[in-house]
Amino acid sequence: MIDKLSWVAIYPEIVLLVMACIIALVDLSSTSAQRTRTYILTLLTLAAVAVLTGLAANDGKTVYGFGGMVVSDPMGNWLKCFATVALMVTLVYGRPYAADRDMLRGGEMFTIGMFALLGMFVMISGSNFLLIYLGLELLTLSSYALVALRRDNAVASEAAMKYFVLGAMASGFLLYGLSMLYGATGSLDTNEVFKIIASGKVNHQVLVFGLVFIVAGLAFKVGAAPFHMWVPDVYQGAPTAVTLLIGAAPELAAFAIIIRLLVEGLLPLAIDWQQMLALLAIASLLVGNLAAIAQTNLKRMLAYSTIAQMGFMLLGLVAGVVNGNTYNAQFAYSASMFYIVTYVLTTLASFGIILLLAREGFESEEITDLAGLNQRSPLYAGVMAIAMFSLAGLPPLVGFYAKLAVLQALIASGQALYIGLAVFAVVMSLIGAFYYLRVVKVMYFDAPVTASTVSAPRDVRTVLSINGLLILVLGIVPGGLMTLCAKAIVATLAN
Amino acid sequence: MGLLSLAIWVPIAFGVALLAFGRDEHARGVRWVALVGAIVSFLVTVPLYTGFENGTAAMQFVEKGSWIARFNVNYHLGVDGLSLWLVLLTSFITVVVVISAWEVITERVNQYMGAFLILSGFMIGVFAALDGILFYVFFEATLIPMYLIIGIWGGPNKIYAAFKFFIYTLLGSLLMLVALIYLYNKSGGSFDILSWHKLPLGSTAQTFLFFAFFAAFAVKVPMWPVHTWLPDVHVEAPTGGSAVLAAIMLKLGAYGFLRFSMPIAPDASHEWAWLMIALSLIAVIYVGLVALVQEDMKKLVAYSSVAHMGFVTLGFFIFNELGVSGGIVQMIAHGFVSGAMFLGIGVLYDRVHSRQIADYGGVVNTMPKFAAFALLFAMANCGLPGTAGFVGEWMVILGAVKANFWIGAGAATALIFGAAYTLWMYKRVYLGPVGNDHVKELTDINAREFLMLSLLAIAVLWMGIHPKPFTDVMDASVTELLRHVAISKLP
Amino acid sequence: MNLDSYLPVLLFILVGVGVGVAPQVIGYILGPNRPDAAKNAPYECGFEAFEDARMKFDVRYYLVAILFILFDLEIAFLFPWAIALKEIGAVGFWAMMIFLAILVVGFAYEWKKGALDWE
Amino acid sequence: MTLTLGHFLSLGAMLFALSVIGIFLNRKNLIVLLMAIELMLLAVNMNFVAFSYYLGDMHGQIFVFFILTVAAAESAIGLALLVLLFRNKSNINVDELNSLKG
Amino acid sequence: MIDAVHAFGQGLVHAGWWTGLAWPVIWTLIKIIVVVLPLMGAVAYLTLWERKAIGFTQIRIGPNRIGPLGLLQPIADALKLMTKEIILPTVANKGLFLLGPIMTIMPALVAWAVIPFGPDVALANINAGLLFVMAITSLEVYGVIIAGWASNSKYAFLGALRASAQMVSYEIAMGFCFVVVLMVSASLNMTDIVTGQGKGTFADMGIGFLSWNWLSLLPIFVVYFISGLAETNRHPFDVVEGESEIVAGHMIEYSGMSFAMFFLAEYANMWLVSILCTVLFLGGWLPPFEFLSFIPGWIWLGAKTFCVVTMFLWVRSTFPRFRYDQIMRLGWKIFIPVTLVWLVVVGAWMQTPFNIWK
Repeated sequence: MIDKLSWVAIYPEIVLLVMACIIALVDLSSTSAQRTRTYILTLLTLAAVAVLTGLAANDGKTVYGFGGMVVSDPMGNWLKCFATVALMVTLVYGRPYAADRDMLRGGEMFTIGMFALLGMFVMISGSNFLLIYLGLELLTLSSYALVALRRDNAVASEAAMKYFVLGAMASGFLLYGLSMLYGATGSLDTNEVFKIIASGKVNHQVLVFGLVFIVAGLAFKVGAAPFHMWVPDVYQGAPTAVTLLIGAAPELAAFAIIIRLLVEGLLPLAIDWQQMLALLAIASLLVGNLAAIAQTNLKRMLAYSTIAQMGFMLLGLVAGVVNGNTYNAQFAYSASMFYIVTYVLTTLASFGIILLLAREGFESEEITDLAGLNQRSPLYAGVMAIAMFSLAGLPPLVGFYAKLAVLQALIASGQALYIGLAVFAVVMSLIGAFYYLRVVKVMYFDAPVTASTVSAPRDVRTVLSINGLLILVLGIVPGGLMTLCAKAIVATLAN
Repeated sequence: MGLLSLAIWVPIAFGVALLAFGRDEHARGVRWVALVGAIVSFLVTVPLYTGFENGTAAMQFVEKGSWIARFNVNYHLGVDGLSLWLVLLTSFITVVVVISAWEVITERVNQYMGAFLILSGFMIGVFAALDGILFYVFFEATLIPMYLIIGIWGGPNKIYAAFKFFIYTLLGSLLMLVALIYLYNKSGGSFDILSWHKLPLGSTAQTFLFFAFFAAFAVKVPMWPVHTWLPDVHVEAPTGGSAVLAAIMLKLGAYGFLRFSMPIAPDASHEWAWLMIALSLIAVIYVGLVALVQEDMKKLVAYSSVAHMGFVTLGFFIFNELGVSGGIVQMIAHGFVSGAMFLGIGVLYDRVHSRQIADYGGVVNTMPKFAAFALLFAMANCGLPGTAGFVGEWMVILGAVKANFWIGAGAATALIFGAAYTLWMYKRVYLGPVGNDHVKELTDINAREFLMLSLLAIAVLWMGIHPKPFTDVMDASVTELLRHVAISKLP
Repeated sequence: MNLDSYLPVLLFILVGVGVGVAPQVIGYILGPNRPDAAKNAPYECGFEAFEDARMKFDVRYYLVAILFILFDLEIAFLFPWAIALKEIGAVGFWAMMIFLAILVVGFAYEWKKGALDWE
Repeated sequence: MTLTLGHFLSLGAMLFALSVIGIFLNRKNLIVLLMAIELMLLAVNMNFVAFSYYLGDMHGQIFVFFILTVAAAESAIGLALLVLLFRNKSNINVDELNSLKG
Repeated sequence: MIDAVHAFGQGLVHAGWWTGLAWPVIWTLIKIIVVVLPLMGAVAYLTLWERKAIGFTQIRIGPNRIGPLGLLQPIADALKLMTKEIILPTVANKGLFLLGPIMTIMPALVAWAVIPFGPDVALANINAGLLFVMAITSLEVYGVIIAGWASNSKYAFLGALRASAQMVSYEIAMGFCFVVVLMVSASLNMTDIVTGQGKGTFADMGIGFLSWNWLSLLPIFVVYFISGLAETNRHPFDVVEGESEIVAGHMIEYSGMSFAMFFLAEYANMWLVSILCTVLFLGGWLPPFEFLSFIPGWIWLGAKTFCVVTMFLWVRSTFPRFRYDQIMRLGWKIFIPVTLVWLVVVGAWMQTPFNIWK
């Protein structure tokens, strides 16, 4: 029995778990305010994990382990690799911020961050409802704790509470849906469920009933309207470093469970969930873009922008199955994957700037706090501008190709309805351009409030520059990443 | 690396280098580097002309390599008669713009110069791209530097102008994006513009495509009634920005009609030609009238740009050789002339910090050399024979008369309005006694400005007296285009 | 479902409640009932109570409650494992050892963090 | 009367609905909110156990175990947040959670 | 004889509703009463025995006035409590205030439902017996908390908090003890647990008491016993009612029979913990030596339980009271690690060839 477990499928998880435990204990003896030792250990671990997952992904093999409980496939491994790197970047950006706010008194930010990553890993590799649920909970529970990391901050604790209540409710919805599916199919294994549903012996209504709850739960998790209520509050209320932590890497995992549940498990129900996702996407694009315009708080604005971006991402998932035919699926899903990966990259840059500008006791959360950034530091203004233009979907930045891929998938379906959706999305992204431009406007056109230059530790500066550059470089040569996503999705669909 | 790649990437490389390493502390060095960059970029484009083979409609200097394999997007460049001169025009105007900014811009010089160089590379990319996505990328990318140029160095109302510019043009081009993707799927997974030309399309699809492209290009040209952003933007933009905007950016739209709308949707183009012609005529006549009543020099020139671009689109959509070549010639001529007009206004603005016509009068007394240049450009603007402006307008009007007398007649009235508003402005600004103290204290243009204006003057005169090199280059391409457009693509 | 063997449990619960209620009723009947304000005031060593008794209290009680919930759940996992241990053999044993190792890490962590210290 | 799957599912659905109502209608006390969340998970457990029994498949009951664990962890975090919130704001009224808006 | 009574009752009425529903209920009620009444008696006399035992420790004779050797003392106490006024404090939550004692006594009694008094003598021989005990005794905390909260008095409130924190802390250690026992017995059924202890090398040799769990699981046995003390809030862990600090803890506002309920519950719980201790570790009704097996099982059970409960009293009269922080430290930092370690040891032991619990 033991030899059938295929430990190889979970090597990265094991490394992560063991090191997270070790680092948690090592950190106990640390007294430094900067937690340098914990920080370096964490980064080394994450680097090792990133390499492990990257190698596995490059291998391109699909390995099932633990009786089909976990799957290690290229899509999952790439997403894990990206999530790990995203977490590394987050920690690099977030450390000075956290140190200034006394959030590093314990090393929790690092260890809980690692546990959150572990949760993402489990979500990504789970091919069983139980595992997916556990991963999700590990991630969200870690997130709740992280949001409340500033114990003396009323706003943060309020945000954490809201996040908790709505997040827990979302889990409940998801679970209820899963229980219905379990009842209808008698299995918790996504591949099994797929086969059973495809055999057509199952009561369709029960499945759809369960599906509604699952989609609602997932929508909560990715923050798609009308289940988006928590996103602005949490983005705004959480300490910015944590906002980045929960706003970047977890999106990759959220995408992964959408694929695992809806595609790997419930593809035969695509007709049903595509409609639901389409509605979610429309609502998200509307709510996100329109509400973002009215915001003065940068974090809140980015939260609404996230909602809108998620809407766009969901559009890619809508077009996978056309008239029961899956020829478009690989294009559609890889478009969404590309979208989410590039979105994370861009989010890292934009929040990186906010973190950088937030000095001790000064949060730099208002959009006006960016005024004249170009005069104070052309480099950082440039990075932020690149991020904003990329989010707006302007070439030659990577955000454009993401939108392009999604639109392509929609239009390739040939359905008038989907082409209409594409036009709608385009119009909405025009509105989106408006508020992103406003940020650029404030940075470049307005006079600075203070003349002080922006200083940053060398690691932050280096990573931030690379981050900005990557948005640009991937915008000039997006082919590699696109191919990677396509291959990953093809491998996943082949199973 | 081919010539076209060099033409695109050399200015961009210089621009990026300036952004990365330039500091205001050594602004002098930055300027020189920018100038060297612009000149090198121009020199790189010259062999395009000398090596260009007239008499064929085929793409030349073609470069092709896979770019995004996933979508079968290629890095596909090439020029033909339609685009060759626009490439040269772009690199030429960039040199002039760099010179024009020499002492005027003192803050964030590296960003200013860098933005223009990068912008120049992008625009050349638009003219040279033979791949739909490549075209779109360059087309859209031009927005970013232009937005920043207007917003940072613009006038008092710059933010409004920058947003208006951006949002207007973005809206149009996003619809074009949908059209491009539609074509991609329709053509079985190709973004190759030349193969799209051959793609049979139903009439609904053509209409849809035509209007999607129309949304993008009409805004950019700009055609009436979506031209309203142009005066606002011109007024607020810095001199160099206005010059580039008028001289080149507007041509992106016009060029798009030639490269996309007409060959890809020929039937729809024919079907909706009446609309295009009507809008063009409105631009020519109505906007000409509007120009007449402007108090602001820049606004006046801006409206005159709209009117002149009306000629261009008019020429295109009457579907004969004279009209189309005339339109192209008009594009290039307008590039030189409008650039020169805006730079001239810039010269005055730098000294007096006003663009109101009423604030001037009798400038000729204090700035005789400058007034001479200004007179030349004004003449060119109203299409006096012997200047660049004449050739294109004359060809278009001839073409229009050939197609329909009344259209030609309508277009011809534009000559009268053009002469009226330009010369009236000239009279009010330059002639007569010295208007006020400001004017009295004016100093004549210095060597730099002289150089800048004379470069443009040479171009204007050369094109007016000897337009043959321009028309020779494009003849074969235009013929081929018209032949192609005449054939229905309906399945 | 066969729930027969649980019938006594149910009845016993009823009886248990009855045993709780009956003596109190008897006490009411047999005992005197002469309330007065001083007698019915909450006990406060003879002082007037000057604030509500539902006051803030030490957060460590919460901590204990939270720790209890977590550890009790571990026990819930251990129960079925313990019963099946003889059947599941070495694999089952090692699986639970991994689980316990993680539990011990958490335990050590909170110990070192001082969550278990009362004073 | 015999108990059928339908009975259990109805009970589960009722509990679930109750908890959702509890979450949305309760405007006073956060603790009630936490309890509603727990109830929600228990409703799901009811479903799983019932299905598991009627399908003759153990996986559902294993799932329940894990849900219970997660519920415990969740309530632990929820309580911790509650304490934190109370310390920062001195009350736990749902209506008072309004400093984040926009 | 029992079967005869059962058959007689069943034959009283010849109808389906009687044999199917009413009689089983009545029969069960009879059995319950057979358990509860002696239990109440035992509780009553435990109070007397406690006073006597403490008296003996302190070299005095304890209650001796009422009845011979003071044997009627508990009855007098009961009568006195019954005629005392039940005070309802004005600021208390009335409903909860009355619910408190009920919630305290109920679990203390209900847990007896699954206790086996002999090989086949248990009210409900359910498979999840031990789990049921754990579940039902956990409810004990509710009684305490409800009483403390409802009283709306500071002493009561603090006492309730202390009591519940202490009870839950030791419940974990106790739970781990149960787990270890389960590992070796492989059943939650209490009867199985007892019979399991009757097997083994020593049992085959006729000295069964060495096969009982107390020896092989000695650390667990000790931890269980001490946790039992703490669970029942007995000395030396009785800071809950700590007379000198918070007077009587959560019971302070209660009087008369309401107070008696808490009192009864406490002693019923002592019996419960003792009998569980006997069942889990001391072989239940099994005789210690083979040759003594002619003595009925219930006598053995009773004797062992009596010994354990006497240890409670002995501890009370011997040890000084713990400070609260010491109590918590003992529970969290000593008992839990100890039980965890022993759990691992036993688990590993069972994997080796030296496994004695096959």
